[in-house]
Amino acid sequence: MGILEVKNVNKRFGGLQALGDVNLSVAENSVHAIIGPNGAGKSTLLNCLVGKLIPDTGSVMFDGQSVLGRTPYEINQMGISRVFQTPEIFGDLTVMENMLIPCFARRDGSFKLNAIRSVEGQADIHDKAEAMLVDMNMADKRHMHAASMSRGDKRRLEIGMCLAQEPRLLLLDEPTAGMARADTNNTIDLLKQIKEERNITIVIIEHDMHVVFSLAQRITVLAQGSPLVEDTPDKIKGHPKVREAYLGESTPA
Amino acid sequence: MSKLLTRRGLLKSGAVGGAGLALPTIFTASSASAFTNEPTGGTVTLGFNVPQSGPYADEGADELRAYELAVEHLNGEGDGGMLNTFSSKALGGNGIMGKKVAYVTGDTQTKSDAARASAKSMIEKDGAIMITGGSSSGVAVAVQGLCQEAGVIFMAGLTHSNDTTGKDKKANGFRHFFNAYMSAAALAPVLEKLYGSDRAAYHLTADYTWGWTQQESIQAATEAIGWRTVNNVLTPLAATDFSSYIAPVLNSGADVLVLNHYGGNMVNSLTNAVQFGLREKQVNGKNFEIVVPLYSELMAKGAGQNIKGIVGSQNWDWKLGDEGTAAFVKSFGTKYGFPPSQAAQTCYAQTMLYADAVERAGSFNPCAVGEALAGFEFDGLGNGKTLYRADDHQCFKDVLVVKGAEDPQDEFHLVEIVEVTPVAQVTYDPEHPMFAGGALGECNPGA
Amino acid sequence: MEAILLQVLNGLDKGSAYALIALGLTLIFGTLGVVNFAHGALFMIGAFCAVTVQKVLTLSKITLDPVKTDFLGNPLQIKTPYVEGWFGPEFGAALIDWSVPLAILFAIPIMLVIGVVMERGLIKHFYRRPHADQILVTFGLAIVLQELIKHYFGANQIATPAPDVFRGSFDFGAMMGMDPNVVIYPYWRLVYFAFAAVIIGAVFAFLQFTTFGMVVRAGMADRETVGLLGINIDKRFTIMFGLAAAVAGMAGVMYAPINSPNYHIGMDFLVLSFVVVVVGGMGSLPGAVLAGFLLGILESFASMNEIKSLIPGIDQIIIYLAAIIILLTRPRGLMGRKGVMED
Amino acid sequence: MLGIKGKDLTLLCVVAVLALCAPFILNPFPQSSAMAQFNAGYPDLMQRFVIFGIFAVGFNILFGLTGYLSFGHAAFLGVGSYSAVWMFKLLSMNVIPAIILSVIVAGLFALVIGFVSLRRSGIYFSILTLAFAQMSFNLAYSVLTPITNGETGLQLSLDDPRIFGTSVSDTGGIPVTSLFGMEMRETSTLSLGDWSFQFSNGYYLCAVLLLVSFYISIRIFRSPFGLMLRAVKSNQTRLNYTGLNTRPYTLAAFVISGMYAGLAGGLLASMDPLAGAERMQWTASGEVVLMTILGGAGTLIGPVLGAGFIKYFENIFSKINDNVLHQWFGGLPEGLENAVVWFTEHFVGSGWNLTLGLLFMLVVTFLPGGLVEGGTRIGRLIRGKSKRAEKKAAQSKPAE
Repeated sequence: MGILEVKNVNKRFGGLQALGDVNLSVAENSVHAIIGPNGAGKSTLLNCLVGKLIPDTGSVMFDGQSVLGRTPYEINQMGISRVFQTPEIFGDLTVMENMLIPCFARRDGSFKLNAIRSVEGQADIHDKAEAMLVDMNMADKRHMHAASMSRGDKRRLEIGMCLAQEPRLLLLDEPTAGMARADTNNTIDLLKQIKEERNITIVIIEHDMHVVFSLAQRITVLAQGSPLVEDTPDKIKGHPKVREAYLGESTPA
Repeated sequence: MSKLLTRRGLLKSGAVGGAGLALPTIFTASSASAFTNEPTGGTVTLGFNVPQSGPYADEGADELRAYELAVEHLNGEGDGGMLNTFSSKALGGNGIMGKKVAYVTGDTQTKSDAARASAKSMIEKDGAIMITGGSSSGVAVAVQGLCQEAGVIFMAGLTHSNDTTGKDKKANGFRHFFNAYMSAAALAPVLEKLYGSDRAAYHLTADYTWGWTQQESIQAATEAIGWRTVNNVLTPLAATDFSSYIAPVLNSGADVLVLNHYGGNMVNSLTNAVQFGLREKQVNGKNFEIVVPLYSELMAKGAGQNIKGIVGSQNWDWKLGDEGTAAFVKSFGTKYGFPPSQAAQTCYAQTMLYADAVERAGSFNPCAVGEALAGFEFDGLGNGKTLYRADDHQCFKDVLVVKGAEDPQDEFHLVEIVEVTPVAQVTYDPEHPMFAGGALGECNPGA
Repeated sequence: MEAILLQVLNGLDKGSAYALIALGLTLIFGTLGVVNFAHGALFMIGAFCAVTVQKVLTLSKITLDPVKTDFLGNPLQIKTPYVEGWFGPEFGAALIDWSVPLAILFAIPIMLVIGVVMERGLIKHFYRRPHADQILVTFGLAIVLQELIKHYFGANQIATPAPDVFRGSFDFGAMMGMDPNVVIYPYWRLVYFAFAAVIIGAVFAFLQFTTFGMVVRAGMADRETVGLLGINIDKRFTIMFGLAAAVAGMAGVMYAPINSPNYHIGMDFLVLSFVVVVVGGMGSLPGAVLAGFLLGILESFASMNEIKSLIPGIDQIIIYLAAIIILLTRPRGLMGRKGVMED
Repeated sequence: MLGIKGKDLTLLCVVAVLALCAPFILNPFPQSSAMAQFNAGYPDLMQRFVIFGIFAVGFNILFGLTGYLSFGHAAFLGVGSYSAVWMFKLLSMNVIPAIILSVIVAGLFALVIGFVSLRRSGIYFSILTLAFAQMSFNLAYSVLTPITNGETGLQLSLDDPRIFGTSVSDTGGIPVTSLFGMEMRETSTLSLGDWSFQFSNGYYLCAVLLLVSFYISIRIFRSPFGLMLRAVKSNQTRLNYTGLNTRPYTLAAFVISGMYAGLAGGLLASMDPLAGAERMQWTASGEVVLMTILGGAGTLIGPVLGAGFIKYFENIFSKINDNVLHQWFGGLPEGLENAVVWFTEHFVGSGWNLTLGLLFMLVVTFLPGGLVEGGTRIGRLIRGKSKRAEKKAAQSKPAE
C-alpha cells in the first residue's frame, strides 16, 4: 500500500477524455516520476491530486484518506505540497518573509488571527525560516524582493517554502522548465540532496529525461490520458512502447 | 476678516485644558463674554453658508450675490436698496450697531454634513455671530440644529419643508421663506378656478422628507376643494429619468399630474412628462394638466419651453410691483445685470431683518435678537406686510401663484404672476398637525 | 398587460442609454484594463456639445425695442439669431430647432480628438500603473473637466430640446388595437433607441469585420503576443480610446433632450455605468450591452406601482440588488472573460 | 517600547507629537495677517483631520495590505454614526457607550457584507461592496427614514427618552455629548500676542483614539496576520497551496477596517451629534479611497496625510471668496488686481474642486507612491544622499 493511491480516475473536458482509468501507486519515501508527451494528461492528473480539479470518477487516497472534495489548502494541510511549473512565490515580499509564511502555516494551521505579536517576536518561527534559508543556500538573499531574483533562485525558494511545511508528499510540476542548464543541474542536485536528507515522498512531472533519469526510482508513462507502463528507469529506457510513444523513435521493423 | 484677538469655539466654561500648562499668558476663560462670538472689535462677522458645488451651485451663487449686496447696503455703500423702503428705520447704513459688517462664505455642498462642517468653521474659526443661507430643507434643519447648540442665530435661506418651522423648529432659527403648507393653501383656490373642482390628481413625489411634506400638504388642500387623489408614487432622489413613473399616468384615470420635485428632479420629471405629450392629451373629457407646486426661476430656465402654462407657487417674484421689490430689483439688477431670484430676495431680506433686530435689541446677544425678531411686523422688504410669528419663527406674508409664460419677452419673464394670495389665506395654527411634534425650546446664547 | 408592455418599452429605452454608455466604458475599462473614472465626464462633454451648438446657433444680433422695456426700465433688447439673418427666418429657425441632431456631426470629431489627446497625454502613462493610480488620475481629470464646464456654463441645467417634429408621443396601444393613450411612447425616445441600436451595431461590426477590429480583439485577448507579431497595438488602442470617447459623446448628445444636461450629469451616470460593465462581465462587449438592457428593464419593472406596493423602496435599490445577485450566481458577470481584472 | 521598535516607534512618536501639538502647528499665521485664512487650527477641522485619518488608516488595513479595493466603506462609517446618535438618544450622552456600540455595529455590518462580497475578487468585489453601500444610502435616505431621519439626518431632540441623564439640559437646551462629564465641545483658548490657539476636549479625545488606532495598525502591519494579508495581495495561489485559507484572512481584515470606519463614524457623531445619509454615499466611499491612494496606499502614515490633505482643501479653500482675494491682492494696480483675482477665483471658493482635481492628477503623475513618496524624496534631498540605486531595487515591481 503506497502513501498515494490513485484508482480508476477519469476526467473529461467536454468531448475530450483527459484522464482515462488512471491507476497509480506511489511508495512512501520514493521518487516517482510521471512522464508523457504534451497533452498526455500529466498536469490534469496533478491538479486532481491537489484539489484544483475533481475527477469525474475514481478515488485519490493519501495516507489512507481521500483527498477528493477537499480544497487545495485542506489537502496541503494533510501533508501535500506542490511546486509549480512557473514558480509561484510572493513576489512583493522579501525572501525571508516568503519563508516565514509556510512556517506559520505549519504551526498555526489554515487560519489564525495572530494580529498583535510581531513577526520578529516569534523566535521559533524565525529560527526555523532562517535555518531553511541556510539549507537552501539563500541566507544572503534574505532581504531581497523575491520577484527580483533569477528563475533558478525563485525555484529554489519555492522548493524551500514547500519543505518548510515538512510535507510528506512533494509534487513537482516540471521543476526545471525554462531553466538554463546550470540552473537545471543545481535543481537536480538540490532535489537529490532533499531525497537523501529528508523522509519525503516526491512525485515529479518532467519533460527533461536527464532530470527524470537522474532522480526517479519509478516512472509512470502517460499517453493520451492513460498509463502506458510503470517501471524502473532502466526498464523504461529500453521499453519499445515508450520509445515509440514518448521518445519519438519508431520501433525497428 | 475680523481681527479679534480672542475667539472661542463652542465653549461652555472655564479653562480646563489649560490648567496644567504653566504658560505665561492668559487663557481666555470663556465666561468673559456673555454669548458666543460676541463682537469686540470694529467689525461684526456674518456667515453666508450657501451651496457652491453640486446641483444647486447657481442658486447658491445668487444667494451670495444678494448677501454681498446686503452687506454693501448695511455698510452704507451702494444705493441702499430695500433699506430705504423697510418699515423699520433702525438701520442707518453705518453697519450694525456701528460695527462694520464683514462676512465669510462657505460651501454647503447641499449635504447636511458638509453644511454643518462649514457652519462650524465659520463659528469656531471666523467668529461668525449669525449663519444664513442654504438651498434645501435637509441642510436648513441640520444647520439650524447646530446654531441652536452653538448659540448663534440662524436665518434660513431657501427651505420649503414644513419641518423647518414645524417639528424641527428651534429658538435660534428663523425662516423668511414660505413652506409647503402655504404653497398648497395658495394653490388650491387657483387650481379650482383654473381646472374646476372635479379633478383626479396623480402625485409623483421625491422620496425624502421635503417631498413627503409637500405632497401631504397639496393632497390635503386639493382634496378640500373636491379633487380626488388617484395615486402617490415616490420616486428615488437619484432618479434622472422619470419615464417609467410617468408612463402609467395617462392610463390611471388621473387628469392632473402633481410633481412634488425640486431642482434637477423637477426639471427632469417635467421635461419627461411634456415629452410624453401629456399636456396635449384629453382625459375624462378634460385637458390633462401638470402642476409644479414649488417653482424657482432657475428651474424654469432648466426646463425651458416645457414650463409653458404650468402652475406653481413662489415666495416672491421680481415682477411684483411694490416699492421694496422695485428698489431691490433696481440695485441688484444694476450691480449684476439681471433680476434677482426668490432665493436672492429671501437671503437679502433675512440679512436686513437680522441687522435690524440687532439694532432694535441693542445687542448682538442671540436671545435679545430672537426676542426682537419674534412677533416682529414689518413691510417694505418685497412681500408686503409680513409677520415673524413668535410661536414658530415662521414669516407670514402673501404667497404668489405663478404660471409658465406662453410667450416670454425675454429670459427673465419665464413665469408670470397669476395671483397674489393674501396672507390670511395661508396662515395656519402653530399646532396644525402638519407642524406639530416639535418645540422651539429656550434660546441659547452659547456662553 | 398594458402596464407590462409599457415598462418593457421604458426598459428598452433606459437600457439603450445604459448600454451605450457602458459600451464606451467597456472598450476602455473592460478591454484596455484602464479604470476610467473620467468616462462619465466624456458623456457629459458630449451633452455639452449639444448645448454649445445650440448656443452658437442662437448667437444673436441685438436691437432695441422702441416700446417695451426690460426689468430695469431700459429699452428691451430684441435678440435675432444671426442664422436667421443669414439664411432667412425660416431656415434659420429650423437650424436652431435641429441643433441637437446637428450637434452629432460636431461632437464626433471633437470627442475623437478629446479621446486621443486624453490617451496620448495622460492615460498612456498609466497602463502599467496599479488600478488605484488609474482611479486617482482619471477621477482628478473628471473633476477638472466638470469644474471647467461648470465655470463656463453654470451649474444649472440647460434646456436642450429635441426638434419640434419629435415632440409628443407615439401611440403603440392604438396601433395594436388597444384603447388610445394606454401604451404611448415619446418619439424622441424611439429615436434614441434606434440611434443606440445603430451605434452598438456599428461598433460590433467594426470590431468584427475589419482588420483593425480583428487586431484589436486579438490584442485584447493577448497583448504581448500581438506585440510580438510586430503589430503596433498601442496605436490601435489609442484609436480605440478615441472611439470610446466618441461613443460616449454621441450618447451624451442624444441624451440632452431627454434630460437637460448640467455639469454633473456624468457623475450621475458614472457609478451606474461601472455597475453595468461589471455585471456584463469584464472584457465582454456583448455582456455590457446585455447588462445595460437587462438592468434598464429591471429598473422599469421595479418602478411599477404594483411592485412598489409589494416591496416599498425596491426601485431605489433594484439595480444594485440585481448586480449583487448576478455577481454571486455568475462569478464573472454575465459574459466575463477569465482573468480580466480579477486581482 | 510598546512592542514596536525602530522606525515604527519613531513614526508613532512623530504622529503623537503632531497630534498633540496640532492646535499650534495648524495655526501658524497671526490672526490679523492675510494668511490667517490658511489657518486650520480650529476644533471642527482638527477633529475632522483626525477622524478621517482613523477612517483612512482602517481602510488601508484592507486595501493597502490585501489589495482588495472596497468601494463601500462609507456604509460602515454611516452605520457607526447612526448607532452612536441612537445611543445618545436612548442611553446617555456619554460618548463611551456610543463609540463602543458604533464599532460593534459597524463590525457586524462589515461581517455580513464582507462575507458575501469576499466571494469575489478584483473589480467584482469592488462592485459588490459599492452595491451594498449604495443600497444602504438609498434606503437610509428614503424608506428607512424612521430610523435614519432621511434627508435631514438623525439628530437629537428635546424629547429623547434618555435612560441615563435628562432629555433637556438645565438651560433648556439639548444636553451635550461628554466623556464622564467632560464636555466634548468645551474649548479653551490660549492667546499669545496675535496668535490664538484653541484646545478642544473633543479634539484630544479624537487624537488619543487616532494614536491608539495608529498603534494597533502598526502592530497589525508587523504581525503574522499582516504578513498573511500582504501575501494575499501578492499571490493567492501560493497562499492556498501553502495550506492557508485566504477567506478568513480577508474577512478579518475587512471586519477590522469596517470597525475602524465605525469608530470614525461614532467619533463624528460624538463631536457633533448628527448622522446624515450622505455619509454612506458612493462619493464618501470614493473619498476614503482617494485619501488612501493620495497619501500612499500600503504605507502606515500615508492615509493620514491623504485625509488631512483632502479635508484641508474642502474646508479651507472653499472659504476663500473674491472679497478675500481682493484683500490679498489689494496692493496691486487695479487692472492687474482684477486679472489676478479673476484667475485665482477659478481655484478657490466655489472652484475648490478644480484645485483638488488638478492636485490629484499632479500627485499621482509625479509621485507614484503618493504624498509619502514626496516626503521621502524631500527627506533624501535634505540628507543629500543619492540612494537612487537602492530605491530602484526596492521599488521594482514583480514582472510576473
